[in-house]
Amino acid sequence: MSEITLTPNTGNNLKDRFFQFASKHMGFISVLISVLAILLALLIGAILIAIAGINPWEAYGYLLKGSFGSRYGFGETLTRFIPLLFASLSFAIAHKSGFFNVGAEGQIYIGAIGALLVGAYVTNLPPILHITLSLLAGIVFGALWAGIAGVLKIFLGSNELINTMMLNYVAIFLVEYLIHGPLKDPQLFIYQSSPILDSAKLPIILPKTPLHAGLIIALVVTVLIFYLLYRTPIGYQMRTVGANLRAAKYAGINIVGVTLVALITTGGLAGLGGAVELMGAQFRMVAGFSPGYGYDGIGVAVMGRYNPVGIVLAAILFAIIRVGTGAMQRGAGVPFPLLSVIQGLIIIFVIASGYLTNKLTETTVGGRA
Amino acid sequence: APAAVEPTQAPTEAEKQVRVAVVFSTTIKDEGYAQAAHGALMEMKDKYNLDVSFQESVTDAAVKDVLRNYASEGYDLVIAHQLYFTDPVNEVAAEFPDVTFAISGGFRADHPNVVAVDATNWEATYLAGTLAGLMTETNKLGIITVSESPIAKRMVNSFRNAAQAQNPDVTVKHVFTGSFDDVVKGKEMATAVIKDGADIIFTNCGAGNIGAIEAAQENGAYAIGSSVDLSSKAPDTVLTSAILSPAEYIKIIINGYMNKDLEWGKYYPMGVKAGIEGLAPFHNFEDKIPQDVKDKLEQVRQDLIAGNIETPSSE
Amino acid sequence: MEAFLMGTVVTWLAMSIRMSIPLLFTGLGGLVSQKAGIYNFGLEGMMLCGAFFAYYGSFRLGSPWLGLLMAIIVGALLGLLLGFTSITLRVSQLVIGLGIGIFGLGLTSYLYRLLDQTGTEHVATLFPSIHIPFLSDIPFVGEVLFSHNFLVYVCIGLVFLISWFFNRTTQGLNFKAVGENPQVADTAGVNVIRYRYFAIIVSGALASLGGAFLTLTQTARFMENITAGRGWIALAAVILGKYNPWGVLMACFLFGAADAAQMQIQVMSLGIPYQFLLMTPYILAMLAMAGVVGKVRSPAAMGKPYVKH
Amino acid sequence: MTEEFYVSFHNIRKTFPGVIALSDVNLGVKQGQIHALLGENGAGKSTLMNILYGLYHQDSGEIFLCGQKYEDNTPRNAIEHGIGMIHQHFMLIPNFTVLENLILGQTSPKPPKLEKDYFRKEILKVSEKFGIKVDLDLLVEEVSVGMQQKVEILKALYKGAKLLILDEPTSVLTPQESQELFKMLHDLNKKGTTIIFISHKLNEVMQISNTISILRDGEVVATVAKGETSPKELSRLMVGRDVNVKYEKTSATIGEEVFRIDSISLRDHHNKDRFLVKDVSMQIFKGEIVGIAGVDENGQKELAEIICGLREPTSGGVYLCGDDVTRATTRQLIELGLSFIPADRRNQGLVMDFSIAENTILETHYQKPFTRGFSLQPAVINNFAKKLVKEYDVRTPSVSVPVKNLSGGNQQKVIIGREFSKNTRFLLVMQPTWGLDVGAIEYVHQRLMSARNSGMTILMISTDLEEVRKLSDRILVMYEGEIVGQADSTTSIEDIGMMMAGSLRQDARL
Ligand SMILES: Nc1ncnc2c1ncn2[C@@H]1O[C@H](COP(=O)(O)OP(=O)(O)OP(=O)(O)O)[C@@H](O)[C@H]1O
Ligand SMILES: Nc1ncnc2c1ncn2[C@@H]1O[C@H](COP(=O)(O)OP(=O)(O)OP(=O)(O)O)[C@@H](O)[C@H]1O
Ligand SMILES: [Mg+2]
Ligand SMILES: [Mg+2]
Repeated sequence: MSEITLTPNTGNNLKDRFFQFASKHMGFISVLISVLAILLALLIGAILIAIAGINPWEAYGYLLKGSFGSRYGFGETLTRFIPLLFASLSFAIAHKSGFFNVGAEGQIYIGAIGALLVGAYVTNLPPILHITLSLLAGIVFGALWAGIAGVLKIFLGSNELINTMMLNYVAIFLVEYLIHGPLKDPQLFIYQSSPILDSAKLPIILPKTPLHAGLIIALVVTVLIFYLLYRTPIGYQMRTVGANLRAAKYAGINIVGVTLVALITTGGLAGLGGAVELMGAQFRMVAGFSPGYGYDGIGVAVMGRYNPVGIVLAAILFAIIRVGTGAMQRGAGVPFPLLSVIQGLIIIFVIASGYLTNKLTETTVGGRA
Repeated sequence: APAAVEPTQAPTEAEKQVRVAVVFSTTIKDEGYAQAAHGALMEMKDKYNLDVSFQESVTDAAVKDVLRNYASEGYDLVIAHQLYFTDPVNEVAAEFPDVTFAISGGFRADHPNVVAVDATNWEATYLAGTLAGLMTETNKLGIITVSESPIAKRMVNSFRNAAQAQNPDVTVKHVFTGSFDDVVKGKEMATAVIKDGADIIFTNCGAGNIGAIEAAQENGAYAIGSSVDLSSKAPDTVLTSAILSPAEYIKIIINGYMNKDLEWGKYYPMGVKAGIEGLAPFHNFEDKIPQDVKDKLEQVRQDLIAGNIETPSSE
Repeated sequence: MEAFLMGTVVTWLAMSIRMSIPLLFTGLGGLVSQKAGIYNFGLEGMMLCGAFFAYYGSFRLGSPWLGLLMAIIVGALLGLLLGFTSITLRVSQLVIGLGIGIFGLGLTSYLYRLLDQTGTEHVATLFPSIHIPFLSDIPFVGEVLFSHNFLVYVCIGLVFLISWFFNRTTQGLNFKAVGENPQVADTAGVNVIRYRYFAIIVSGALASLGGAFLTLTQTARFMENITAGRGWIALAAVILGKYNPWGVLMACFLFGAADAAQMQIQVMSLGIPYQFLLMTPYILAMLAMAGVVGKVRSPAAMGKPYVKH
Repeated sequence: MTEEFYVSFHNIRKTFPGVIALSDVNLGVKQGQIHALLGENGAGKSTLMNILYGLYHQDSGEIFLCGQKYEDNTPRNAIEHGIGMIHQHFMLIPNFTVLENLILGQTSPKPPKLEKDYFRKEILKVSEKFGIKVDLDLLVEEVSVGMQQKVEILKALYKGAKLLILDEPTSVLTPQESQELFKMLHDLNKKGTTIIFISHKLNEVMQISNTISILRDGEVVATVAKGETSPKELSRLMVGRDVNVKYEKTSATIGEEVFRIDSISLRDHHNKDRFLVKDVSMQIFKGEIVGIAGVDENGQKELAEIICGLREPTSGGVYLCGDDVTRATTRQLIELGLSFIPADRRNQGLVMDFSIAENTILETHYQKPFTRGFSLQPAVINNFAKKLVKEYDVRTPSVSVPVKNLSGGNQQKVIIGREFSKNTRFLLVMQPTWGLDVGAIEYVHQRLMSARNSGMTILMISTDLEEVRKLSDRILVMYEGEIVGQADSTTSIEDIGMMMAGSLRQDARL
């Protein structure tokens, strides 16, 4: 059998050189392609903005300036980036383990509740300890919440897509109930939880911006997660179960055990995301605590192709969109709905552009090496 | 800081413009609270030739950042139009002592550069309750809100007290839609209450108001709108609306700022007396509503102004 | 008491049906695309666009029929978009679906604002509820079953039609084969790509109809995000219904009935915290999943694009 | 020159991402022939036929059908031109009934209605005519592989095939079934059907075909008339070197008992009074190969799964080196020294998306030296994989290549290497050479023999009777979940075949 790497059978060696270059720098190229896709989406957006009677370049000026052109905007963007990163990690690790978790949103809420209970009601602890315990509480609560769907899947074979989705709604109403009743701040006349104590707050790491130590936690966790997946036996087992359940069984891997670990991780990550958001940014629980971070996380994970660098880049993109579009309305008065239109276009174009990346990967590095 | 350039105005003029920013928690097309305020903002813009900016659908997660941005982008007056933004505004205001803040619909002003203007939220409702109590034939009334809030609770109590003051046999059902956007839920919820016997629905559930009014229309019941005059939605169904004039808060704040006749650092609960609360005109019902009812209403109004009616609890 | 119960039950059932139908239209849309092996995560966005364009057509052109037509066309176009990206470009159906959701929300809200600049009232013409002589007048049954809008009966008709299509026609058989194993279908001479495009376009149109139902029969006005997440519930209903039209019908009715029930219970004001009442439909769905539904076997080629060399 | 041929290929080239499957194929098949296509794994046999059938499309080159240029090759078109193909991997939908599978893609007499009864009649006519009996109302997942193949053939004939392509049809059949198939093919051929027969089993090819073409590395290296060639020549043409197909077997040096099964049974949880495995007992000693012959779906799968701890028997016991392992988990068994080469390498033996290196540690990844403390040791793993690839001569540029990109033979080598390089006390092998070519088969067989000679204890389950007879010291025949007979390499093929078919029970002979 012919074990040759295929170079496209056109004599054109310029093309060949391109393919050779491509096969070496696939990562770079895929990023490049995505960037072009984004530009295309922005171009269409520009036309719409112009139709709305606003100067697109000015508008986009605010997009950049608002998201990282100014010190504050920079900090703000990175602050939004944190929960997005956690949510996407949560989806990614579940995906790798063959589990479809669309429940990050709910797990974020419940995780935050966990952190709140420790952060607001456990008193006089030294900050280090208090913060650690609150974070742990977030992880545990998130894991337990995901665990409901997991146990139902493992023991009753219920479809986790539905259960995680349903649990989102339940979580949000549950939290609303809690802050109306048991966890309501007695000091306040409106329905909010009590704030967490100062000893449980994450420190600001970029003065004069909201950027808090959650960023460091998020980045460290990202590294840990991918280390877990690709450098530890349990991670190996998770990926095996995700990639080929039968083979995993024949190899003597304990499916139930591994799936449980996967669940705890996926739920724990989202829960940790909620805890960090609470302890670093919002400090008290309110009804609209997470503006859809959990759902954005799915997009981030897929767009980032489930690899650490990709996910980080995609999360930054989503954060920029969230923050920058706000600046576009403030500065240039771009109608709010147009911002969603542009966001939608960017997502659709970037994902669609994945086609080119795939094709290129196939024709260069892909196939039988 | 960059000015949001008005194509119509020469930049030189833009320099002198007072810059006002407003933060909304929903979109400005909510057929009520935010929409009215946005309208007022545009009115003020023309009146004082302001340089105006606003941001919609600002989440609790982001509101502080938005406020800080406005403050640091050199806006003179930053207004947050939402009860739940009270704390964030007070927190941010402390960081920007030389920027002026206002909470429209807020309930606390902790700093000299903050003012909180709100309707009592119950006086107009009290009038609505009086009318409902007098008009109901089934002695069953319904009140629909999105979710439970202290405001909502106080309104419900106010509505009930008022109705029962006129007619002790009246019972009031309070139900929730759980969604600001869901017109159909509002409609079905109202239908349920009406089928249960209620003949007048007081609706205060965001976009759901429209649905609730349609439900009343289709089932031959009456509706009382809230916050803005909703009569135009169904002139022969909407008896009146309990005006909380969110528009007025914005006007009071901006006028007060421009004419320096509003004292900052204070909380202004304003009601019937201040003329920002009350019932909308009866429109088509002008002649259908008996004179004695109108007299009763007027008398209650006087009591409210005189402060003879104690504030209902928010529990 | 008797009468009161009767009343409540009737109201509840009638309401349940009204609440279920938008879900059912959209759910059937989800079913059709998934039977052919394509996830349609764009249901919410398509539904929302359906709601707006139905409203717009009815309001601008003065006829609900034209509104209905517009909704169907727009839905089909969105289906085509999802089809092109997932069938031809073979990229993530999941995220494109999410993208369509965000895009749809923005687009409809924006157009609505353009429409709304004049403060004047703009009310769409609704389809009237039908009144079938005799039938509609039967106590109980009459109000529950025969007091509805004709679209309700169209929707039920679609359930019959679709299950007939899948079980009693050759095309239906080929269709299922495409979702089970496209290569087998291909070797049998079935044009996989054509079937899948057909599926996703129909899916878009049906999802859009779900939205149209809201603005052509339930409320005469459009509101930003009027679908309020119904598309996602519909998606859940497809799986809950085990990819079977009648199952989907049951699942949608479960959601509708549960929602209607919690409303009725609120009216009875039993003092249960309303948040718990609001979460009942979702908890019921999970219980149903764990209890009666059990293990769901989804079409084997679900979500897998067909690569032909 | 195209006129004389029924089908002819001219300069066909086909590439897949990174692979040249067919570089330049020229081939002609005459009307009324049984034309065999012979070639190693990955030679391009299936690809060439898939192109003719329209499942793939060639990059360049032309096809002529009955002298006409045959363009736009799609399956539908192929069917209309009377081309039928039985694919290497059956093209049936498991959760459809046989009937539905046959109807698929047909146009109904009264569209759009699905006229099942009409089709049933039509199909029965055809199955009468060609004498192919199948139960139309069973789900495909419920019928045996042999039956599934009959369904495939019936499907092709029903669709009016004048040219019938069979891609490795006998790999799943008993000798008897194979003989029946050949008879059937001869009849069809008499009735005027041209047949293309793909295989890499020389004796079959010699038996059935009248012309033989050999593919190697995506090219036709020769086309010979059967009369003018020999198995030896064919294998040389095929592999490109001499292959010694036969070699003498040293008699086993039997040691102590290593593995024992005491009358285990497994009840079908779908049908309580049916047994998938029924009262099976056996005892295997150090240094011998025991072979289990039998047609597929006669309980071998379940038996193997019980031995591997994937299932618990309803009754009976399993013992490894004296320990009762009836309820042991798979991992425990592996740690006790069980090695297993599963039947379905793509789904059970390997993780297709993983690299070769990752696949070499599937069962041992958590043990030293692959894991130290918390973390895997990539360097160690890679070296191990490199060594293994070298020792078992896996043809690959590097160990980081995903195994899905390896040819079947090389995939099997990865598994064998992995299982042999553990410290094994008992080796369970299923279908060790399924779908492999002579070269690979020879290699695998030698590996098994040398393992056995160096004292390994082996239980081999295979549907390839030749293989069983060639390697086993003792043969057990399994039929409907029971051991129906004992045999050894001296027992005649016919007898064993009859046991496999259930028509002869050994006790009947005694
Ligand atoms: N769909 C595909 N994608 C990528 N490569 C393929 C595909 N199908 C076949 N190949 C490659 O093309 C070459 C020829 O494959 P083919 O299946 O035709 O060989 P074969 O002669 O049928 O082998 P076997 O005897 O194992 O069936 C092999 O290298 C195979 O890996
Ligand atoms: N006692 C038993 N325990 C487990 N599996 C058994 C048992 N008896 C028979 N089996 C067989 O094991 C195989 C796999 O079992 P299972 O029932 O999970 O597959 P299945 O029948 O395809 O499942 P499904 O009913 O979902 O299609 C089937 O062929 C089944 O007949
Ligand atoms: Mg082949
Ligand atoms: Mg089965």
